[in-house]
This record gives sequence, C-alpha cells and structure tokens, in this order.
Amino acid sequence: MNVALSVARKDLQIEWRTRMVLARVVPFALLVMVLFAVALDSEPLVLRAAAGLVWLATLFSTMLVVQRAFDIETADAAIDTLLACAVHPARVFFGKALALFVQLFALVVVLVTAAMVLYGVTVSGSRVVLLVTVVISATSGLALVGTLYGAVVANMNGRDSLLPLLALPVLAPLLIGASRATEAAFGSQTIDMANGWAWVGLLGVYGIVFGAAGSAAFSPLTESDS
Amino acid sequence: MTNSVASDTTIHLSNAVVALGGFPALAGVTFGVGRGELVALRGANGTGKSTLLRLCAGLVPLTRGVAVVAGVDLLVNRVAVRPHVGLLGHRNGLYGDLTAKQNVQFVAGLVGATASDVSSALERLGIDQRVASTQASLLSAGQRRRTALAALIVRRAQLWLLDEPHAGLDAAARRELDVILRDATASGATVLYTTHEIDQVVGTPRTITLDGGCVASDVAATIGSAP
Amino acid sequence: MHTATTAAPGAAARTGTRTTRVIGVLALATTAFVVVSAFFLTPADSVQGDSVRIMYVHVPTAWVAYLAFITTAVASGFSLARRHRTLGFDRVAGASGEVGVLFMAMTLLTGSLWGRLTWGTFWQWDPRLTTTLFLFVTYVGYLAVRRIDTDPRQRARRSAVIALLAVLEIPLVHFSVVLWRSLHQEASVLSPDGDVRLDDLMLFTLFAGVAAFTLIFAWLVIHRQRLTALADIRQTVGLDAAIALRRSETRGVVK
Amino acid sequence: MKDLGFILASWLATLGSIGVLAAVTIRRARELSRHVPDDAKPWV
Repeated sequence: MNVALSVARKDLQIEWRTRMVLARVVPFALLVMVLFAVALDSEPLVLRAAAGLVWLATLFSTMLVVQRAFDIETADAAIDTLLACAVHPARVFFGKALALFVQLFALVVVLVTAAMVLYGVTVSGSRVVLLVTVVISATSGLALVGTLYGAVVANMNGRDSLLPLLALPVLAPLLIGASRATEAAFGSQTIDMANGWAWVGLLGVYGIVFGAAGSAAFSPLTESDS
Repeated sequence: MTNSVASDTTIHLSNAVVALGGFPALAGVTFGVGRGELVALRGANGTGKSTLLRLCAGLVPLTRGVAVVAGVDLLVNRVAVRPHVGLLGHRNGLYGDLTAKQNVQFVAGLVGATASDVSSALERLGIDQRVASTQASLLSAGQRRRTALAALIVRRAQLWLLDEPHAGLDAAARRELDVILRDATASGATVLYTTHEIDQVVGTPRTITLDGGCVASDVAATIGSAP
Repeated sequence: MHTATTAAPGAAARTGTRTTRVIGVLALATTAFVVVSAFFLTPADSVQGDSVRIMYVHVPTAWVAYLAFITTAVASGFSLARRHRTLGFDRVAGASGEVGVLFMAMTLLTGSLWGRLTWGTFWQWDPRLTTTLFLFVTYVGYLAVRRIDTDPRQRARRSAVIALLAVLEIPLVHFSVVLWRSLHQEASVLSPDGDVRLDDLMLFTLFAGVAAFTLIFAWLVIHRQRLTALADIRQTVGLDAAIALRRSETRGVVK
Repeated sequence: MKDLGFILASWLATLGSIGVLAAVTIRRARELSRHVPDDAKPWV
C-alpha cells in the first residue's frame, strides 16, 4: 500500500505547489453554480434544483481535475518511470484515485457551502449525517471512475473531448444517485430520508464495482505502444 | 521465459522487429548482452537506437522475432520486465511542479529506498541544496538531467538503459557519469547507453553500431583506442 | 492502381464468400417480404392504428442493437482472454459495435416517431428508453476509442476494456433510472404495449422482421470484420516491404 | 393510411442507412482488396 500512498502524496504535493484546483477549478465550479442560478432565474426553482446543480458542477470540474492528473504524468513521460517502479499497477490506480478524492472532496465541501449561501439551502440534525455519507460515497465513485477513464485517454490526441464522452455516461447513475440523496439531505419534500439512504446504497455498490474494475483494468490500459 | 537463454544473459535479441505505426524502426536486430556488461550503442539519428532501448524497457511491443530481457520474454509479457529496468529516455520523466529532491524522493518511496540513498545520490550528481529545493521545471537542462540520473541511481535497477545520457551535461558531470556507469556494472548491473562517438564513456569495452534498424557492427573495443 | 499492388494477378476476391452471398440474398428476400407485409398485407391495429407498422421495423432494430452489443461484449471478453486469437475476436467486437450503433440510432429514431404517434411525445424518461440512450452514447464512445490506436493489439486491448466496462455500466444505469422514476409521483404514460392484439400474420411479420434484420446484421458484421482484417493485413504486408527497404537503403553507408 | 409520413420516415431511414453502410462496406472492401494478395485472406 506504500506505493499508493506515495503516488497520492506526490499528486497532492503537486496540487499544493501549483494550486491548480484551488485557483482554477473551484472558481470555475462556483461560476457554474452562479450561472445556473441566473439561468433558472427563480428562487424556488433554484432551491429545488440545488442538489442536482452541486453535483453537475462537480461532474464538470471532475473532467478538468482528471485531465490535469494525467497531464502531469505524461508531460515529461514520468508515467513510464512510475509504472516501471510499481510492481502492481492497481496500487498506482488507487493512489491517483485517492489524491483525486481528496481534491474533489474539498471542492464538494465548497460547493455545498455555496449552495447554502447562494441558493438558501439548509441542512440540520440527522440530515447532516446523510449529507456527509453521500458526499464521501459519491466523491469516491467519482474519483475511481475519473481515474479509470483518465487512464484510458491519457496520452491520446483529442483526449479533452473524449474523456467526457466516455466518462459522463458511466457517471450518470452516480449523478442521479448523488443528486437524489443530497436532495433528501437538503430537506426536499419530494424525497424522504429513507429513500436518500437507499440511494447511498446504490452509490456504495457503484464505488465497489468501479473500484474493482479499475484495479483490474488499470494495467492493460496503461500499456502504451508508442 | 525461454530455457535456451543462459541465465547470465541480460539481453537476448534475435531478429527483433519493432514496427511503429507500420514503420519498422527496428528491422531485425540480433545481439546479446551479458550481465555486468557496459555497452555503447552508436548510430546516426533515426537508426533505431531509442526504439531499441524502449523495446528492452518493455515500453514498445515486439512485432516479430525474439527478445528476452532480464529473463522475461517480451513477446509474452513485456510489462513484467519493467521492474528490472531503469530507463532514462530523451525525456527525463520528472514532475516539473515538484522540486528536484521531491522527484528523487518520490522514486525512492516507490522502490523502498531510504532517505540516505536519496541524499547520497543527489550528492554524487553534484546537486546542492539550492538546486535540490528548486522546482524541476525551473532547472537548466543539465540540472534536470542530473536529477533524472539521481533518480535512476536510487532505483538500483538490474539493467540500465540510457538514451544519450551525456547530452546536456558539463565536463565534470560527464566524468562523474562515467564513474557511475562503471560502478554500476562493477556491482553487477548491466548498462546499455546510446551515444555520439565523442560522448563515449571512457573505457567502454564494447560498441554496437546501428544502421537502418539493424546492427551494422559489433566491436569489442573502445572506438578511438587500440583494440 | 496497378503499381500499388503486391497482390497476385487476379486478386479479385474481396470480403464476400459464398456464405455471405447466401446470407445476403436471404436477407434481401426476407426484408422484401417484411416491407410488403408491413405496408399492404397486415391490418391496422385496433388500438395503435397504422402506427403499428412502425413496430415491424422498430422491434427488429432494437433486437439487433442489443444482439450487437452482447456480441461486442462477449467477443471483447474472448479477445482479452485468448491471447492467440485476440485480433480475430477484436475485429468481430468492433464490427458488431459499429453495426450496433447504427441499429440503436434507428431504434431510437423509429421509437420516438412511434412514441409521437402513440403517446403524443417524442421522448419519455422511462427506464428502457433512458438505458437505451445511454447504451447508444457509450458505444459511440467505444467506436471513438477504437479509432485512436494505430497498433491493432493496443486497439484490441483498450477497446475490449471499454466494452467490458460498458457491461458494468448498463445495469447500473438501468437500475438507477428505475429507482429514479419509481420515486417520482407523476403519473406515467400508460404503455399501450400490453393492449396490442397481434393476429397471426402480424406476429409472423414481426418475427420475419427480426429474422431479416438478424441476417442483415450477420452480413454486415462478417463483411466489416473482414474489412478490418484487410486493413490489418495490409499493414503486415506493407511491413515486409518496409523492412526490406529500411535494410537496403542504408546498407554500406556505415564506415 | 393515417400517419403515413411517420411510418415511411421510419422505414426509409432504417433501410436507407443500412443500405448506405452496406455500400460503404463494399466500396472499402474493393479498395483495400487491391493491396492484399488473395492468399493472405483467410476466408478465400
């Protein structure tokens, strides 16, 4: 597991030194949320859509962060050294996913806070527990799928457009699940807490399925031939 | 795995062809390198030197022929060779956003080398405190090359593959590099590096020249000195 | 034209064989019957009216689309598992994916035209439709990935992984959409599927349509799979010449 | 016939696109076959 932690630490060191997520992706995601509010132009509507908007903004931002995560590997062919040193590519996969998770988790925390401030969402009592669980499980799923498909398109021409095409359909169940469960946590009338927890179950299954798939598929995907 | 290859052979190539997008970068290469050998690879640009190194490192697939490196049959599983091989390519494989020292530390963390391994490797390549704590993307080409070499030392690979390791280095660093490569072979590692003749490691006992993706000559002597 | 060929004289054989010709003729004949029957022989449905005539094309395309994606998934699995026949299975997987994407596009198109006539709307967010849409987009991505790699082996490996990931994705999409729709209180449009009363000829036409389109699918996959084989072989045939060229051009240049 | 436009559109689009794909396939096969000798084709 040392390899995974080394990889995660390295990615976070790079983020810490460049502050790419902090300085560019977070403002971008906030901007998306502001623009949604402007476009919907109705406070009750925005309040109802708040959960979905948080996760949609997160989804778009994930594409940026994933691309960045693999650009640093391919820019100077560092991934060759990385894969050469790592006997088990699955550990590299989990390391990169862990770093992605940390960055996305911070982003979602900012966006949920923004939803409270901008959209007037309130979370109280036992709903906080649901919200935290949803954020952790959905962000894990995002990080795992993002890393997996980031590896698919790493070092390819036209990867900026290919990544969303491949990853977004796969992320659709996660978007639905995270949005519904967050809606429950936000105290929406259309969905109760029990259903919110049911969605967390789906998110959990999703994370396990793609965690397993990613650790198995990362090795064949990263064998470059040119 | 093939049993026909002796266990003290690190590289065994027989009529190896590597086609990159239909172009045969290697058009049938045959030679062997024993454990602990120091071999220079010469040839003009585009004769297949870099591809040969990348083949041995398991980075490009073998199209035809036989290639067994460090006991691994590259036709069967070229990924399995990577842990045994340290490759310094045209590109240094550094993270530009990390400092020189952080880069070496990262590699050390992957292979389980200690902090003292890191500092001794940095010291050997003359990377002082100031350079070590500078972001890699801000270093000069020579300093980046030295950092990559330090990372290679830390890896302690069985087979060292270096693509023009002397390029960009000053005279002092070249001399140090020569010592490092000879030390590596003395401790049992095998070294294969590409070069232009003027960069020849002093005392390289064997030189293979490539031309047109094939071996043009294979001489057991240093170019420029008596055989 | 004459200069570029290293082929033996009379290299006229293309991707067709006797088997594919038989399949092709059968496919044409069956399709002709289905068209005639769908438009002229079968009656209008008592509930759906004439729009049932879309069903004779919609159901077979949907069947073939799903058959194609199952074929792609299975062939991809074999392609990864069988090291020696990797490329053969990969070509089948790719050809089947291409044909599947076309048929799925037609399924969505004919389905939405039928839906407009029957439900009064082009699109319904019901689980089956939504899953089909995601399946379509996923395989469009699969085809995009296939186009990227120039090396056949890398193409095979990468696209097989994508195809197998799609197999994981689709049940999750379907399940989440089912769960999503079931939570909504809105009245769902009553599906008239159960009300359709098909007489014998209508049923026979439907099955003939499935048979016809399956034959078309087989014909297309065999031919397109051989196309990829031709392209791959051409690379290999070219390689021999290229190796000879690379060796000869530089001979004697080294001092 | 009621809704003939919709029905015809469904059929024409489906059969038409299949026809186009088949035609493209045959054309491509004709072109590629020129560069590959018959004995290299496993199905011949």
